[in-house]
Amino acid sequence: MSSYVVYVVGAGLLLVVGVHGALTARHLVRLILALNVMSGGVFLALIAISARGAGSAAGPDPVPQALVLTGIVVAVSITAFVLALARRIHALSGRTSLSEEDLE
Amino acid sequence: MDEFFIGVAIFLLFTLLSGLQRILRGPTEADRMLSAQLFGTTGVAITLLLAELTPAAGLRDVALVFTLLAAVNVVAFAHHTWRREVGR
Amino acid sequence: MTAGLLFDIALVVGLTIIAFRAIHAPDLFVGAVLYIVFGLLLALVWVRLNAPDLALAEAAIGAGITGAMLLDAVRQVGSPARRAPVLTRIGRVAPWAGAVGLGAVAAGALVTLEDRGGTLGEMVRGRVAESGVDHPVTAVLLVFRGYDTWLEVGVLLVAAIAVLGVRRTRVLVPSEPSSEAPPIATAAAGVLLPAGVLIGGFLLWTGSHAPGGAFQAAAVLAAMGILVSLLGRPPLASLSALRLRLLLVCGFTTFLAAGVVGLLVEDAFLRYPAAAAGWIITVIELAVTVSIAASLVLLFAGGRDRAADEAAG
Amino acid sequence: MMDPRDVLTVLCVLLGAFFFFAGTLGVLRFPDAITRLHAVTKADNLGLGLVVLGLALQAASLLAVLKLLLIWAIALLASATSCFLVADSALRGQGERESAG
Repeated sequence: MSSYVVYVVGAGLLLVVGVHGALTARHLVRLILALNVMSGGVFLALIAISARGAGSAAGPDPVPQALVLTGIVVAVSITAFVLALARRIHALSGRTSLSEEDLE
Repeated sequence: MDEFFIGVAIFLLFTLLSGLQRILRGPTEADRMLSAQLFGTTGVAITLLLAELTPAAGLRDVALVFTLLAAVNVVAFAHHTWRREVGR
Repeated sequence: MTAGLLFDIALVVGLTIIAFRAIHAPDLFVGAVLYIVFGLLLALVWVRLNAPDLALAEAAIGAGITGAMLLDAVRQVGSPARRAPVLTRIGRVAPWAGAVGLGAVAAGALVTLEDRGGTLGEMVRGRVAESGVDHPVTAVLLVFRGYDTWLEVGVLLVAAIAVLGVRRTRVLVPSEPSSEAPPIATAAAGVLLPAGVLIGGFLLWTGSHAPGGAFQAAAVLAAMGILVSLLGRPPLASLSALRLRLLLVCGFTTFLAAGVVGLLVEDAFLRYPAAAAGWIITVIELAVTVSIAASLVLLFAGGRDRAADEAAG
Repeated sequence: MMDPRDVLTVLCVLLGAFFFFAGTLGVLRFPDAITRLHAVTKADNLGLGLVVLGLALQAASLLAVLKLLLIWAIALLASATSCFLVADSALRGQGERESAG
């Protein structure tokens, strides 16, 4: 077993936790947490692949690194937008989820 | 020396993970926040130890950014105590 | 088993447990705190994988700015609504089945993925000298795949506009009411702020030849802006609406202008004339840093709708 | 025979790790938020300081030593402030809000 396997399995686990969270959570804040965990898993997979093999002594492949870097910034933009939406929805209707009956 | 550094890093990681208990149990918000603070400092130490393992530049800057950002989080936690607001 | 592998396993197990507990924490405040810890551990993963650029961004954005946004937001919308009813067995099992299936397929495909070598990274490292900067990640971001980065700055701009759009108030950055931040906090900020601005500037400068660059620098600067706004002085509130808009769009438009210059001089969008490449990249990076930092501060401060806060209070 | 500098590094880092351990123990075992804060802030910054000292002995350049010391200085300032803010919030009752965990 190598670190590569550990991190790729870790990426899979984060994906599982994130997808499960996104399917079951109703509260908007939980949803955005789940989405961030999912994207963390995807980022981890990309970097784990690029950190192995030839030429990795100088650090992971710079192309996926650049992709993940932009991904991190996109993730924070989406998080901010969803949180602003959640605040507005809460202020207007008192609800914290998108479903009709306000369940957690 | 490398094995020693990673050994200490593992030890610190385990103390960090056992500190999780306090975040989960609370009971107060202050308890949870102070545990997160502990995690921040421990994370800085782990980063510095891991930075010794590779010749790559820039890992110490990560520790620098960690320390700086930990303060911002605590202020985000505490600022409601001095924000005068209706109804709270 | 080597010590390094033990560290990796502990890190991945901790990361997974924290992620799960964060999403399903009964109290969303706990979820926010756990998410900060998640970002911290993810930054440690990037350190382990020898990707300091990502570790810097994750420490500043993932753990720092996102954490502050969540802590602030759960004060308003964190109150748990009624608990969901107990689900049927299918309702409980189906999400797990779907998620585990997806994760297993993804992890399985990656574990068995052959390492064929011949990556884009080798091409990048081979030709980094042509780009005008010495750090390969910066070269990819601003030269080899400048298109992506340009549009990404656009995404941030759109997000800032969208956040402003869903608020009730028409003021760009609402000013805080008179605040009584403890003197200790303002005094500490008096030291942390210049240090933060210095570190941000350092990261921008060092990005041309070592890990760092516009994104990381902007994130650190934005965190300082958020600190100031939490202490009761929104950093952008004193700017006129026009100046604020200029700050927000200058990164996007400078990038666009550089692209057009490339189109006119070199016959290709975003291809910089070799002689001036270093200078053009520096100017783009400066403008992009300013814009990203301003957008991030606005994403934080703009989302905090005071009128809504009070209505909800 | 180890280089005396390496011996010092090992000693400092080990002592630092001990203080981190003590801090975590305090956070887990002390009875309330204020005493736990005390454990975190004191033990951790001493621990970080010792780790920084140990690693500074290994540093290749003066600049690296200065950066390490800067990290510690910022950590000291930030955590002293954080300690005050968390304690303040706890004492004002807001942080005492029991939250189900």
